[in-house]
Amino acid sequence: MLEVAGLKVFHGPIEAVHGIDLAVGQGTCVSLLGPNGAGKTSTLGAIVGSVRHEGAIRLDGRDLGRMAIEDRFREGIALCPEGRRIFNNLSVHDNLRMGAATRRDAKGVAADIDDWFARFPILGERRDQSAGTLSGGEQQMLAIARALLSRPRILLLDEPSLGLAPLIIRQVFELIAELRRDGMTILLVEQNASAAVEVSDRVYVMANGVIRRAGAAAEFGDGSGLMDELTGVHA
Amino acid sequence: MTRLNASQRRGLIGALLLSLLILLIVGLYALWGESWQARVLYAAFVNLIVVIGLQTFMGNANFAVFSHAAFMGIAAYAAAICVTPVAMKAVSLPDAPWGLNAFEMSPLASALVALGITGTLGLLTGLFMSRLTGVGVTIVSIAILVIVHSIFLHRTDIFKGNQALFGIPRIFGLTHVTVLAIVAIFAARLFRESAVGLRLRAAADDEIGARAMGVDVHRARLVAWVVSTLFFAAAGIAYAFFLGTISARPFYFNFVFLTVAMLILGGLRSVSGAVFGTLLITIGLELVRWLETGPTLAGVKLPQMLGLSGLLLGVVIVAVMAFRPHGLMGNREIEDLVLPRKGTS
Amino acid sequence: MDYAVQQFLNALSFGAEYALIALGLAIVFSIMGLVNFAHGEVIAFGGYSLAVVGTILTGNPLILMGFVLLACVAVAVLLEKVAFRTVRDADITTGLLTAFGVSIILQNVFLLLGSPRPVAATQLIFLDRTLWLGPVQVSSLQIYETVATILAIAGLGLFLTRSNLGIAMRAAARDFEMVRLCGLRANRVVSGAFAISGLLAGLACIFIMARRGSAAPHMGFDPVLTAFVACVVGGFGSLPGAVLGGFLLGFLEVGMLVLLPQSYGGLARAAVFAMVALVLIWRPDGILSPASEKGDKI
Amino acid sequence: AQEETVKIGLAVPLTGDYAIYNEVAGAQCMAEMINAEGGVDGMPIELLIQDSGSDTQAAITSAERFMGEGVVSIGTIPFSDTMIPLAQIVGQNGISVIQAQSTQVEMHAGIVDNFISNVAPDPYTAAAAANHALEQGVQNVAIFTSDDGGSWSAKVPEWFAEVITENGGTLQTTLNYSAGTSDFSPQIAELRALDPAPDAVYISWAMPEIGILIRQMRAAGLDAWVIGSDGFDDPSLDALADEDPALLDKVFFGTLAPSQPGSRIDEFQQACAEIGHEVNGLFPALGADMVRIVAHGVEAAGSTDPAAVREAIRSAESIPVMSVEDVSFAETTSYALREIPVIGFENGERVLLSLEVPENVPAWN
Amino acid sequence: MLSIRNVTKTFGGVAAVADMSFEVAASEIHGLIGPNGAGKTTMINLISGFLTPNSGRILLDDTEIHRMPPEQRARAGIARTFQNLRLFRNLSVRRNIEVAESNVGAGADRSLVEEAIDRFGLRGVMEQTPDSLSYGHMRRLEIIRALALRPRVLMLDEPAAGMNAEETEELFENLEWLRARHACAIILIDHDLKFVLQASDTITVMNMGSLLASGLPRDVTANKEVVRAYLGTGQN
Ligand SMILES: Nc1ncnc2c1ncn2[C@@H]1O[C@H](COP(=O)(O)OP(=O)(O)OP(=O)(O)O)[C@@H](O)[C@H]1O
Ligand SMILES: Nc1ncnc2c1ncn2[C@@H]1O[C@H](COP(=O)(O)OP(=O)(O)OP(=O)(O)O)[C@@H](O)[C@H]1O
Ligand SMILES: [Mg+2]
Ligand SMILES: [Mg+2]
Repeated sequence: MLEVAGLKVFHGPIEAVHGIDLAVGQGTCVSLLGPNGAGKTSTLGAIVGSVRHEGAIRLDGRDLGRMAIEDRFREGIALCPEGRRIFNNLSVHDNLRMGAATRRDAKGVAADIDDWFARFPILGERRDQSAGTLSGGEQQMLAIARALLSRPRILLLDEPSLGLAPLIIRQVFELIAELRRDGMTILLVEQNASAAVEVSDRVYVMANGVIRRAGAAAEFGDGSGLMDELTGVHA
Repeated sequence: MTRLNASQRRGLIGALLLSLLILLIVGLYALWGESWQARVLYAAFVNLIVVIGLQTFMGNANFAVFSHAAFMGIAAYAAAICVTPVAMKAVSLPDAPWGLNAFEMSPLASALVALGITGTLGLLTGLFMSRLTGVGVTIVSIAILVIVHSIFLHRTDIFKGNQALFGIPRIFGLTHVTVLAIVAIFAARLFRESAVGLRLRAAADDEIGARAMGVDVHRARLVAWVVSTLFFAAAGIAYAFFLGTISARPFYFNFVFLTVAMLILGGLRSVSGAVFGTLLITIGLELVRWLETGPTLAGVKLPQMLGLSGLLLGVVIVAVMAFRPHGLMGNREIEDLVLPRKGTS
Repeated sequence: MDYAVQQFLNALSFGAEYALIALGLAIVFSIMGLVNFAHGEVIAFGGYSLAVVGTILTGNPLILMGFVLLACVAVAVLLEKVAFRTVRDADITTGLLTAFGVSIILQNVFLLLGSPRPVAATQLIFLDRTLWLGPVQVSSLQIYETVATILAIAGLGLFLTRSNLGIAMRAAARDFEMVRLCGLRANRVVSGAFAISGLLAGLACIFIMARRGSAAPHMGFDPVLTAFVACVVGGFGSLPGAVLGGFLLGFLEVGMLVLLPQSYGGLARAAVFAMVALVLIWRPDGILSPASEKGDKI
Repeated sequence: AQEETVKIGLAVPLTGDYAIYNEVAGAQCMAEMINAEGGVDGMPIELLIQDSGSDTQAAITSAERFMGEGVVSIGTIPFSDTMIPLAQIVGQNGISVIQAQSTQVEMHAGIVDNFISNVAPDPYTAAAAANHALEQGVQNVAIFTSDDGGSWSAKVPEWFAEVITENGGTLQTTLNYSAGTSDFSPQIAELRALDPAPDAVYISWAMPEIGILIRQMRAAGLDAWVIGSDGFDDPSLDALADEDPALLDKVFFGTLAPSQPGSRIDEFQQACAEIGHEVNGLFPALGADMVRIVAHGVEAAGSTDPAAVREAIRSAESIPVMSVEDVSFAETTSYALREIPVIGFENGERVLLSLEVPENVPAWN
Repeated sequence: MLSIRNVTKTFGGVAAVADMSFEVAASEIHGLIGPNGAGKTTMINLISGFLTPNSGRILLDDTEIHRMPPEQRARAGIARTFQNLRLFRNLSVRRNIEVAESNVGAGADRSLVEEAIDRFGLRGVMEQTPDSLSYGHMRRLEIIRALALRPRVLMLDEPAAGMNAEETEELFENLEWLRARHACAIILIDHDLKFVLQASDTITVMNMGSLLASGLPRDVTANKEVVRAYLGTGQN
C-alpha cells in the first residue's frame, strides 16, 4: 500500500537518509528499528511531507512526492509524532477534536472520543484540562488517540512507548495488535525492539541512514540481540 | 580574579577591531571629509552609543524595549541644566523651581550628575522591569517613554517642553564622542562576555533552564538594565554638549524607531552587529537623503522624490527580519569572521 | 448626576473602542504570537479607502461601510502574506519588530501617496447623532460602538471555542506544522485569524471615521498603542483580558481627564500609563493572565 | 565675490510630525515668478531643498551643507528647538535664518541675532481674536490647552483669556487635550456642566481635531463660538462646509495674513496654479514672502553677502511682499509687525472680520 | 541528607503529590518510579523549586529549602535535568556548561567537568550549538551541565527515554563512574525498569501522588501493589 523507493531525506544541507526502499502492505504492521540518529524519524517526516526529500513515495501506486502535508493527511496518512507535539494550550478534548478536524460526521467523532476516554480513563478525567499540564505519559496517550481519531488508512507511530510506564506500554502494544487485527496499516518506529517485533509482520533495521536488514518478523526472533549487533558494527 | 577567560580575550580582540574601524572612519573624514560630514559622524556616534546600550539589554536579554530615548533625554536635560551658566539660565529657564537656575557646574561634574540621576532612575525602573516577562517588558518600556515624555512636555518651567532649552555650552566635538564610542564598544563587549552577560543570554534562551542552573535571572536583568541606561545617559550628555539646544521632541518615538532599526539590521545578539547596523543605516540614510533631492547621476537627472528616508527604515526592518531574522551578524562577533574558533566542525 | 452618568457613558464608549482594537491585536497574538503594531495602519488604510471610494465611486454609507470592512480585511490578510508569513516561527521580538517595520512603511506610503495633512472623508459622520435618554445626552455612535463591541466579543468567543476552525486557530499558535499534520490548511487558518483582526479593525475604523471625518497617516498609532497597553494589562493573548483591559483603559483615561486638576492636565496620559505599570508590577502577566491557557508545564 | 545665483536653503520638514508647516510650495512658485522676470539684479533665485524629516539634527546637517554652497539665508522647521541651534551654527558664517511663518516668541528674546520672521508672534493673533470676540459680546470663555504643541498650544489660549478677562470677561475653565484626540466627549461633558453656558471656547490647534471638536460641540447642543489661531487656517477647515455650512457659522480665528477669497494670498495661489504650482494653504503660501524679502535684501545690499543682505533687510523702511502690501523689520529687527486678520465664515465661505495691529497684546517678553 | 516531609501539591482539584515523605541519603542513587501521572516530575519540580508545596517541608541537611527560589536551591547544590530538554540554544556547548560553572566557587574541583566531557563524548563538539547535536548528545550535555553545579543532589528525569539498550547501558556505566568520582545523591526517574533497578540503591514508588512502596529494588518489585499499579501482571 505504501511504497518508498530511493528515498533521501535532508535537514538543511545534511543528508540524513541515503536512498532507502521500504514497503508496507495493506493491513500489515511494519517496524522500523535502529539506534539513535539512524534516520527513522526523518523517514517518517518524509512520508508525511514535513521534511525535504527526494525519491518516490507511493500510496496505492500514486506518487505523493509534491503533495503538501495537509493533502497527504487527507489521503489517509496520520502521524503520531516523536516528542508527542500535543497542543499544550488546548484542552484534552480539543486536542482530540483537532485530530478529527477533517471529519464531517460530528456524531461519529463524539462517539470515537468517548471510546478513547473509555480506553484511557485518565484522559477522560483530564478532559477539560490544558493538555500541556498532563504528565509525560498522559501526553503520549493523547497523541496516539489524536492520530487515530481521523480514522486514517495508514498510521505512522514514532516511538509510541516513549516515557510510558510498563503497564501502559503493554496496553499500547495491545492496541497496536488490535488495530492490526482490525485491518489498519501501521508503520511503527520503536526503541523497544522485542515488543515491536512481536506485533509486526515485517521488520526493517536502519542505521546511519541506510537499511541494514529487512525481513519477516519471524526472522528476528524476539528482537533482543538486534541492537547490539548493529551498534557493534558501528561503534 | 582578574584573569580573563578565552571568550573574554576574544572579546577584547573584537572590541579592538571595531575601534580600529571607528578610527578608520574618523581618519577618512579628517583627510577628505567636508565640514557637514562631521555632524553626520557625530550624530552617528551618539546613535552608536545608544545602540550599543540597547544591545546590552535587548541583545543579551532578548526583550524589545523602547524606553532608551527617555533615559537619554533625562541625562541630556540633567547635564544641560547643570552646565548652563546662571546668566544664560536667567533667560532660558526663568521660572525654574528649586533654584535650578541659580547654580552652575563644570562639564565633568554635570556629566557625573547626569549619569548619577539616570543611573538611579535606571535602578528604580529596573527593579520592576526585571520582574516582568515577555511583552510586558516592551509595554512598560513604552509606558516609561510616554510618561517621561509627558513630564518633559508638561513641566515647561524645567524642561521647556517642545520649545528649546538653549544656551548649553557647546563643549564636545568629534574627538570626544569618538573616544566615548570606543569606550562604549569595549564596555559592551566585556559585559557581553562577563558572567552576568553569559547568564543573561542563557536566561534569554531558556529562563527555567537558567534558573535550574543557579542563575538569578532578575538580578542579571537588573544589572544589564542599569548598565544600558548608563550608555543612554552618556549618549544624552554627548547630544546636549554638542548641540547646545535640546527639547523633548528628539527623545521620542522617531528616535526610538531609528535606533532600533539600526540594532536589528546588525543583529541584536552581537556588539559588532550593533556597530555595523548603526554605520550602515547612517550611510544608507545619507544616501537616500541625497538621492531624494533629485541629483544628477552620470548625466541623468533623477526625479525629486522627497520623503523616501522614512520608508527606508521600515523596509530595512522588514527585509532583515524576513531574510536574516538574526540580523547581519546573528550570533557572531567581528573576530569570528577574522579568527575562526577552534573545534567548530 | 447628569454629569456623572454622561462621563460614565463616555468612559464606556472609549473603552469599547479600545476593546475592539485590543481584540484585533489579541487574536493575532494568541494565534501567531505576533504583536501586530501595524494594526493601526490597517485602520488608517480603511480610513483612506473610505476617502477614495467615497469621493470617486459612491456616497452610499452602507456600501461604504461594507467597503471599509472589506478593505481592512483585505489589507490585513495581504500583510500576513507578504510580511508576517516569513516570521511565523520566529520569536516574539522578531515578530514585534517586523510589525513595527510594516507600520513605518505603511505610514510613509500614506504620506507619500496621500499627504501629511488629513484627507477629508465625512461620509460616515451621520452615525454620530445626539440622543437624549431622559436628561442624559448620548451619542448614537457611543451606543453603536458599545453594542458592536459586545457582539464582536461574544461572537469571537463562540467561534474560537466551538468551531473546528477556531480551535485550529488556537492550536496553530503552538505548533503550526502539527496543525497541518492534522490535515488543516494552516495558511488558511492563519489568514482567517488575520481576516478576523482586519474585520475588527474595520469596525473600529468605521467608528473612528464617524468621529474624525478624515484620514491621516498616523491616525491609527495612538489608539493602537493604547489598545496594546490594554491587551497587556488584561493579559496578553487572552481575549477576555483584551476586553477587560480595553474598558479599564477607557475608564482610566476619562477618569484622569475628569479628576486630575487642570494644572496637571498634561500629565493625564502619563498618569494612565503609570497606573498600567503599577498593575503590571502587581500582576506581571496581566490581570487575566493567560498562563493556564498557555499550559506550559516544566 | 559676486555669485551668479541667489541661493536660499530650505532644510524643512516634508515628512514627519511637522510636515504641514513647510513653506516650500510658495517659495518655489515665487522664485519661478521672479526668475521669469529676470531674477534679482539679473541673478536667478535657486532654492536648495532638503527634507529634514522634522528632525533637528538632520535639519542642521542640511544647513551646514547649504553653507558650503554659499546660501544667503536658510529656512527650517519653525520650532525654536531647531531654529535656535541652527541659527547659532549658520550665524558663524554670517548667514541668517529667515522664516516664512515662525510665530514663536522665544526667537525674539535676543538669543540669536541672525533671525528674521516674516510674521508677528503668537500673542498678536491671540489678542486680535480676543478683541473680535469681545466685540461679539463674548463674556464667558473656556479654553483648551495642550502641552503637545509647545507654547503655541499651551500659552496662546492663556493669552487669549488674558485679553478677555482684562476687558471684564470671565475665564470659566481650562480644559486639557492631547494631540491625536479623536473624541472630545469628556471635555464636552465638562463644557455642558458650566453655568452659565460659555459664550466662546478658544483652542490653538489644527485639523482634524478642530473639526471633531466643532462637530461634537454642535451635536451636543453647545452653540458657543469656537475661536482659534493660525492652525485653523487650512483648507481642510473650509471642507467642513461640504458637510454642513452651518458648522462654520460660529467659528473664527486670528491668523498671520489675510487668506479669504479675493485676498492677495488667494490671488497668488491662483496665479501659481496657472504656472503649475499647487500652493495649498497659509503656511506654504508664506514661503513666497520669504523669497521676496531675501530678494529685496540682495537688491538693496547689491550683493549676496549674507550679513550685508541681513543689514539691508533690517534697515529697509518697507519691503513689498506677496501676502500684504509690505512689511518692515526696522523697528522690531526680528519680526514683521503686521496687521492681524481675523477670519470667519458666512455660508461656509471665508470672510475677513477684522484687520488690525492689536494695541492690547499681552506681555510676552 | 534530603528529606521530603508530608509534601502535598494540588492543581485545581488534582492532588499531583499527596502527603509524600521520603529521605535521600548522601551518595545514594534513589530511584523514583510510578505510573504515568503519578507525580514524579511534580516531585522533582517541588524539590528544585519550580513549584512550591501547598503544605509540607523539604529539608537539605536540616535547612528548610521549600520557600527558596529555584536559583538559590541550585546554588545550594540541587541540580536537575528536564524531561523535555532545556538547553541554551544560542550558546555553544562550552558556554552552556559555563553558565552553571559560573555559580560555583573558585575552590571547586575543575577536573570533574573536564573528565565528564571526555567520558560522555562531548569533547569534539564543544564549540557547536546544541541544535547541531544529536538527541543523545543533547541529553548528555544536560547531565554535564547539571554536574557543573557540583551538586549535592542530582535529579535525572527520564534520562534513558528514547535510548536503546546499548545506550542505556552506557548511561548506567556513566552513572557508576559519576558516583565514584563525585559524592552526591542522585534521584533517578525512568520507566526503563531494568535500568532503574540496576542503578538504584533504594527505590520509592509513587502512585496517584502518594507513596506506594519504598525499599530495596528487589523488595519493591516483589510488592503486589506495585505490580498491580505499575508493572502489570506478568512482567516483560
Ligand atoms: N532538524 C534537524 N537538523 C539537522 N539535523 C537533523 C535534524 N533532525 C535530525 N537530524 C539529523 O539527522 C539524522 C537522523 O535523525 P533522526 O531524528 O531521523 O533519527 P532517529 O532514527 O529518529 O533517531 P532517534 O532514535 O534518536 O529518534 C541524525 O544524525 C540527526 O542528527
Ligand atoms: N501545572 C499543572 N496543572 C494541572 N495539573 C498538573 C500540572 N502539572 C501536573 N499536573 C497533573 O499532575 C499529575 C502528575 O504529573 P507528573 O508530571 O508529576 O507525573 P509523572 O509522574 O512525572 O508522570 P510521567 O511518568 O508520565 O511523566 C498528572 O496527572 C498531571 O496531569
Ligand atoms: Mg526519532
Ligand atoms: Mg514525568
